[in-house]
Amino acid sequence: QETYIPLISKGFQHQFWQAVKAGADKAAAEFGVTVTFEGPDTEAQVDRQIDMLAAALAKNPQAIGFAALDSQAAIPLLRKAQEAGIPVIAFDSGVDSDIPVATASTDNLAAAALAADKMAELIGGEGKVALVVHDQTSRTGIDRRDGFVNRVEEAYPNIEIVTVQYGGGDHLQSTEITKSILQANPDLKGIFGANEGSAIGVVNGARELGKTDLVIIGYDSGAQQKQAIRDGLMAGAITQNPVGIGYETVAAAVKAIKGEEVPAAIDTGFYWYDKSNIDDPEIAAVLYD
Amino acid sequence: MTTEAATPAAPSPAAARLSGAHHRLLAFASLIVLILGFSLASPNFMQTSNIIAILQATSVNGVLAIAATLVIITGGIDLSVGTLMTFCAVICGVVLTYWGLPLPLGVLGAILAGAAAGFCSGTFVAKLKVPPFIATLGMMLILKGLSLVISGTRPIYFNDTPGFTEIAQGSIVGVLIPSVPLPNGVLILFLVAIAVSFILSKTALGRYTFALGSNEEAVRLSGVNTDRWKIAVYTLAGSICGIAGLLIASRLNSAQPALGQGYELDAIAAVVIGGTSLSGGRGTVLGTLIGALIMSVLLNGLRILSVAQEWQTVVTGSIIILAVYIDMLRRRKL
Amino acid sequence: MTTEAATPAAPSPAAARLSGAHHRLLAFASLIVLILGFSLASPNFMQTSNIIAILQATSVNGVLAIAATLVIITGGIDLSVGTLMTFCAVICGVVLTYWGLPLPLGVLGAILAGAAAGFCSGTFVAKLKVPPFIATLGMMLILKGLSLVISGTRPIYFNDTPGFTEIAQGSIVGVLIPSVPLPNGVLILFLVAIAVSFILSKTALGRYTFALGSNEEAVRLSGVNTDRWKIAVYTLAGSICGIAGLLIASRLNSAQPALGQGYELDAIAAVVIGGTSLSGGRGTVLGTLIGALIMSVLLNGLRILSVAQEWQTVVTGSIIILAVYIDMLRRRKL
Amino acid sequence: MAGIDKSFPGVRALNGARFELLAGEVHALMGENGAGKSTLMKILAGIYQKDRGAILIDGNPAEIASPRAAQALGIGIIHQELSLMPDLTAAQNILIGREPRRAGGLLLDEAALNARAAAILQGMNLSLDPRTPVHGLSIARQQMVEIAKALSYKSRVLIMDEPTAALNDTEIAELFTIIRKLRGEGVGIVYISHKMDELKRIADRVTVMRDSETVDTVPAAETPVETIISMMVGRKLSDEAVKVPDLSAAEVALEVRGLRRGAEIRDVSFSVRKGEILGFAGLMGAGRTEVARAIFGADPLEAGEIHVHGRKVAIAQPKDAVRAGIGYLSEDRKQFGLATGMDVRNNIALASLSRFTGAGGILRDGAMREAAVGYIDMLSIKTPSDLQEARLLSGGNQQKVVIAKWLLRDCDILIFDEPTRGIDVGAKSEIYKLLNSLAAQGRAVIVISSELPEILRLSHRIAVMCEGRLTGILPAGASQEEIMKLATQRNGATGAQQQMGDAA
Ligand SMILES: Nc1ncnc2c1ncn2[C@@H]1O[C@H](COP(=O)(O)OP(=O)(O)OP(=O)(O)O)[C@@H](O)[C@H]1O
Ligand SMILES: Nc1ncnc2c1ncn2[C@@H]1O[C@H](COP(=O)(O)OP(=O)(O)OP(=O)(O)O)[C@@H](O)[C@H]1O
Ligand SMILES: [Mg+2]
Ligand SMILES: [Mg+2]
Repeated sequence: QETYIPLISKGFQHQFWQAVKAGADKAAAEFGVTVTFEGPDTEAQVDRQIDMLAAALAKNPQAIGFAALDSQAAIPLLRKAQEAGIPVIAFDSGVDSDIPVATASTDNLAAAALAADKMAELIGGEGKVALVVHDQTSRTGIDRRDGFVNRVEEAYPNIEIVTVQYGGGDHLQSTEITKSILQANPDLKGIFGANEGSAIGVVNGARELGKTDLVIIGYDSGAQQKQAIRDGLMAGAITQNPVGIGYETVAAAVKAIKGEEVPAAIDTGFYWYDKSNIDDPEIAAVLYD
Repeated sequence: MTTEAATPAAPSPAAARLSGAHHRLLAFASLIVLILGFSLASPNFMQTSNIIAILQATSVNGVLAIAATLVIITGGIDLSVGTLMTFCAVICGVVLTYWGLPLPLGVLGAILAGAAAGFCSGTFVAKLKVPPFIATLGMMLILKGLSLVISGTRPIYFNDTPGFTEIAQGSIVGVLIPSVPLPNGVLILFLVAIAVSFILSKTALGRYTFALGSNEEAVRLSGVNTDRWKIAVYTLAGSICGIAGLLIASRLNSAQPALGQGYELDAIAAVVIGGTSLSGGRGTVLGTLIGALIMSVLLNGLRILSVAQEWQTVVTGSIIILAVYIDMLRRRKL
Repeated sequence: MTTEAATPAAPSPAAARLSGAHHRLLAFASLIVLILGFSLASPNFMQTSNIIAILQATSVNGVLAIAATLVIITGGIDLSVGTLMTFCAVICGVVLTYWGLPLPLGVLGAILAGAAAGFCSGTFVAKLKVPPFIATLGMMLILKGLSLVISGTRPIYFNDTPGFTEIAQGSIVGVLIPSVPLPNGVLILFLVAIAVSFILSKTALGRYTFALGSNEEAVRLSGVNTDRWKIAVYTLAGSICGIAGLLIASRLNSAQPALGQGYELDAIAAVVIGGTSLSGGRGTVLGTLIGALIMSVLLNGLRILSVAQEWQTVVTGSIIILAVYIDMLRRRKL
Repeated sequence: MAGIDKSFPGVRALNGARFELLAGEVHALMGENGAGKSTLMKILAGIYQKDRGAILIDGNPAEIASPRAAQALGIGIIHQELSLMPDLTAAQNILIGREPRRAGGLLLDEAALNARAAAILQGMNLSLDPRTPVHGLSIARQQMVEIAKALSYKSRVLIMDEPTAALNDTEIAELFTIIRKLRGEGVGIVYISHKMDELKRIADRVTVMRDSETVDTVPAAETPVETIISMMVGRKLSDEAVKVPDLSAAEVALEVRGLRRGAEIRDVSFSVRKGEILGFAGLMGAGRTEVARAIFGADPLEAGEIHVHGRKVAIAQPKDAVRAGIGYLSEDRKQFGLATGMDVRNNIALASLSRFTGAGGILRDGAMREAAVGYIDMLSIKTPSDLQEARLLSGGNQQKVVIAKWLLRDCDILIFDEPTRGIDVGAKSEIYKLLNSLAAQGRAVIVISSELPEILRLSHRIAVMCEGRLTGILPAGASQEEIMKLATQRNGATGAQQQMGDAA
């Protein structure tokens, strides 16, 4: 009988999720299982994700991978899965419950704090910075914002965060937002873009205004972001290991189906990359186009 | 709109009524075809648990679509249903979780918040003569912002209100008839549908809803206070969005303040697929229910068949056009 | 009395025309008030670079709104403008990057793709009699899915086509008049606006666009091939979306396949704020431009003032309602 | 009402107009199209606000700020343009705003509603199921519903703005019975009409308006019709009898064979020669409009052939008909004739736009203007300019705009469905002249009219329809009785003939 593992993610069209999907597909090919990958249009659509989870459960899968938009909302369905003996692997961010047998995720708070450290280093420990974040309410948006802001507040008293604005991860909207921020704060020293779309938007905005002395720190990867780092437009970025997340999720699911022991927490890690190390093999391995 | 016959005198209107019923029966056609198709394609589709999942997935969009139906019959449009739903959920969260008041007050709060917002939209449309598209677009943005402000851009959980999740997720029917574990959310959808059908066909409010959409100027020239009735329709629609807010909050056990935008299109699509005309004057709640069901069956079925997500949207778009085209064909024939 | 009526020398029509011009001038009012307000509130607002930023931010939405204007004047609605724009950008990416063809072919590809999609929407509406809302909703989903499929759910970059970014980001005006570094994107918006204005006021297509929205049945009974003209309008609107696709692709130097949904509401909002009636038969491109500008000025100004995002939406919603209300007041007075 | 002024942008609709109505009289208000009759009455009904002047009711000054205020004062109005809610049933329309309730006022009492409406309709001798949706009714029946609605208010003052424009003689007779009854009950009735014969039959006094002013009020019985007409138009009109040309040698321009569609059109065949005016008579619902629309391609056909100038043509759409040289003037100008939001110029040019299209699809506006102004002159269309929006014209002038559209299109075969509906006597005789000259130019003309005198005066031959069948074609000079016999051939002639006699 064919082993079927649906992955319900937080998104679908974005590069990050496509990289997770690629990792999952890779593992599926390796272990000889079938996976499907689905996610709602935006990270606000908690109920849509629940509907996807419900449809996935109806297909009587052997295991399920789930990246919860809101862990509480999904608990009744997850409990159903548990009752049916379907192991649940959480990925990307955890679920506040003991139902998932394993969690493959990135510590977004710590990763964003690292971005704050790098920002401080690059602007010399003082001055004004701003954030362009993709989402005001989603877990990843909140963690990356808070990770960055809290770190600045704790460790760098001379750095002022002038504004945090949200562009929905939409490249164009983030571009316009960046231009407004730069217009309102001509003396701004740096901007942190909290996901790929935001980071590219920041780069575009700065370039359209001809602002060359801005320190831009991004998050995630993608061809454009890598290019911006090579061209020196972006100082550097944090990357997670989305391919690894996808791969580890499926791998853990396969193990759980077989009844093997799986570690409860699988830290897939995060990395700082810039011009100097972008071509290092271990960095290149976690970057995607 | 069928009116209970007093004397079936002349044959023509009776025939018209018959063909009306006929038509409505036939309107199920697309839905039935979809269901049959998916049942044949996958054994997982026709399971009780999946049918309940489909109905559950219909409940929120169905209630929103019923609210939108009311406004659309008056010849207006309501873009604010999605964010209003969220706003009501947030208000409910404030009442229950932040203020710690008992459950009935939370329910009341959500419905009143919806009615108040609907009243505002209605006033903008009726008194300030702002076109419904703009009035409700503005309200959509205002409510979206207010939901974030009030909630502190953070979900509000209902963990302190035991029983809150029962509103949508419990099953009174299941307690009475254990083999039919119909969730309360679906029951509420049906009750709302019956209530609004009743209002539309039996009350003055319903009569004026159709009259306004049919020829507002004529109604006004007949000495009817059109403004008041229009505001009443928007207010009713708003309070129905309040019910949707309760349903979604109960399903998610939380008020998610960022949710809601984009839901208006799904709701309006359900209304139009259900045969209600965007130019007003005609429409049925039953049609809207079928429209909402078509949309959830489609999505669920494509997921069950593991159609790749990018193709899901292509197929959904095509089938929506096809379903309405077939409906048009049939109507022209009848 | 009849001779008097026919002489064009009578003062009345001249007065009517004057008040029309007057009205259009006054339609700027909300825009002017906004600009003045923001200028006073922040010294950063009225800088050349910011004005150019505002104009540039208007370019994509402005072009989409002009496309939507055409369809709305016929009494229809176009929900597919946003995803059609993306689809055209993706097609352009395929032609230039995947196939490596020269730039003009990419431009042609985007515009033809838009025209083809518009032709489909138009055919659904005119021939299959599917209501525009449903036809374009379906197209919106189909195009969204196809963009993902064609691009392989991956952005397509234009790095191999030097000069592609110049389409929107270069500045021909800036080369000629160095003190006015107007980006080409804005220039293109103005050119599209002028061209569509011309088509609407001077050509048969334009005349039929208004006539269709005014009373389609009367036009059909005048022996006009209404289907053909309607399809032509949708096709033209589609090709304008193709131009918007080029603009956004050039600005982002990439075709982002996931972008576009939600843009339709902004575009339609700009149209309605600009005074075009959703029931068809009237509308101007100038009004739409002003509507689009009002929206970008508002957003830009609020961001410059660092208004918290949740309040930005509240304020935007309120001002949209207010602006249209004031416009209504003025029209009733005139 | 005294010294009433009212201006619209670019139009002085009323200039010191005065009007006086006694209880228990039928007071006819006459005047050319655009004289200001409807405007004056709309002010009385609270729809427009006067700029100046005074309204006295029972000697007391009254401010009528809204339709509701007018209703409260006991003023009811039947609008010239139908003002119904097409998606509601007849009963729901008639009693809108005054629905009977049950369950303590919470619910509508649909049975009582239908019963009350049925009673009102019965009082009008109208066999109409009150539960029929109005959009399914012919205009004539819609007009009857509108009348029923106005009657249901039991007003002291009842304004009837061209109530008979869409009615045939039987219904008009019915309406007059009702009017006489109301007059007997002391209701004051304002009666606006362009049908001169109705004056003598129903009116007690006549007030004539011209160019926004009141000319005079005269007693109806003593004043000759010619005097009233000259008061209206400022000149005398000639009343010529029809001259039938010899057409035996003329080519057949249009021939239809075996048209069929359900019960509406049952095997209709006829032909029209070049230069001939073929009149179509029949009672309401006889199917004349259906035949015309089917020939024109506006509605589909089940069977039948259409030959134009001897060649069979396939007509699936109006565009095919227009290409074959057929023009059709619809009986419902608002719904099917005018692009109401567009200006007069473009409405006139609507069917001929391709003629004004130059290279690159660019319109030659100057030529369009010239053409439009030409027809505005020719048909005496009262409009401030050719750029006025069509919906702002008075009813009769809108009709002229639609006629101008087809004249400009220059078709060989013209079908006019109720061409003089709502048109004043002066213009009517202009239109008759026009139809005659169109025929003299060698065009084939079909005229559908519910006014027998009009049919008799114009037609070279008279086709009569009943219940979807063509029951006969009579030569010019046929008597009204002959026509009515054919028009009621199915049901047996007696009843209708009796009513006809009453009407004559
Ligand atoms: N709302 C309006 N705006 C502008 N002009 C108007 C408006 N209503 C009426 N008019 C003009 O006022 C004049 C008088 O119109 P009115 O409708 O009173 O004429 P009428 O005597 O009823 O004519 P008819 O016999 O054709 O119905 C006409 O020239 C008409 O074009
Ligand atoms: N008594 C009736 N009951 C139901 N429907 C009717 C009745 N009379 C007319 N109709 C409807 O109206 C349609 C056409 O009526 P209409 O009056 O336009 O025909 P007509 O012969 O053109 O009459 P006219 O031109 O004299 O008004 C009919 O085909 C029918 O559908
Ligand atoms: Mg009139
Ligand atoms: Mg007729």
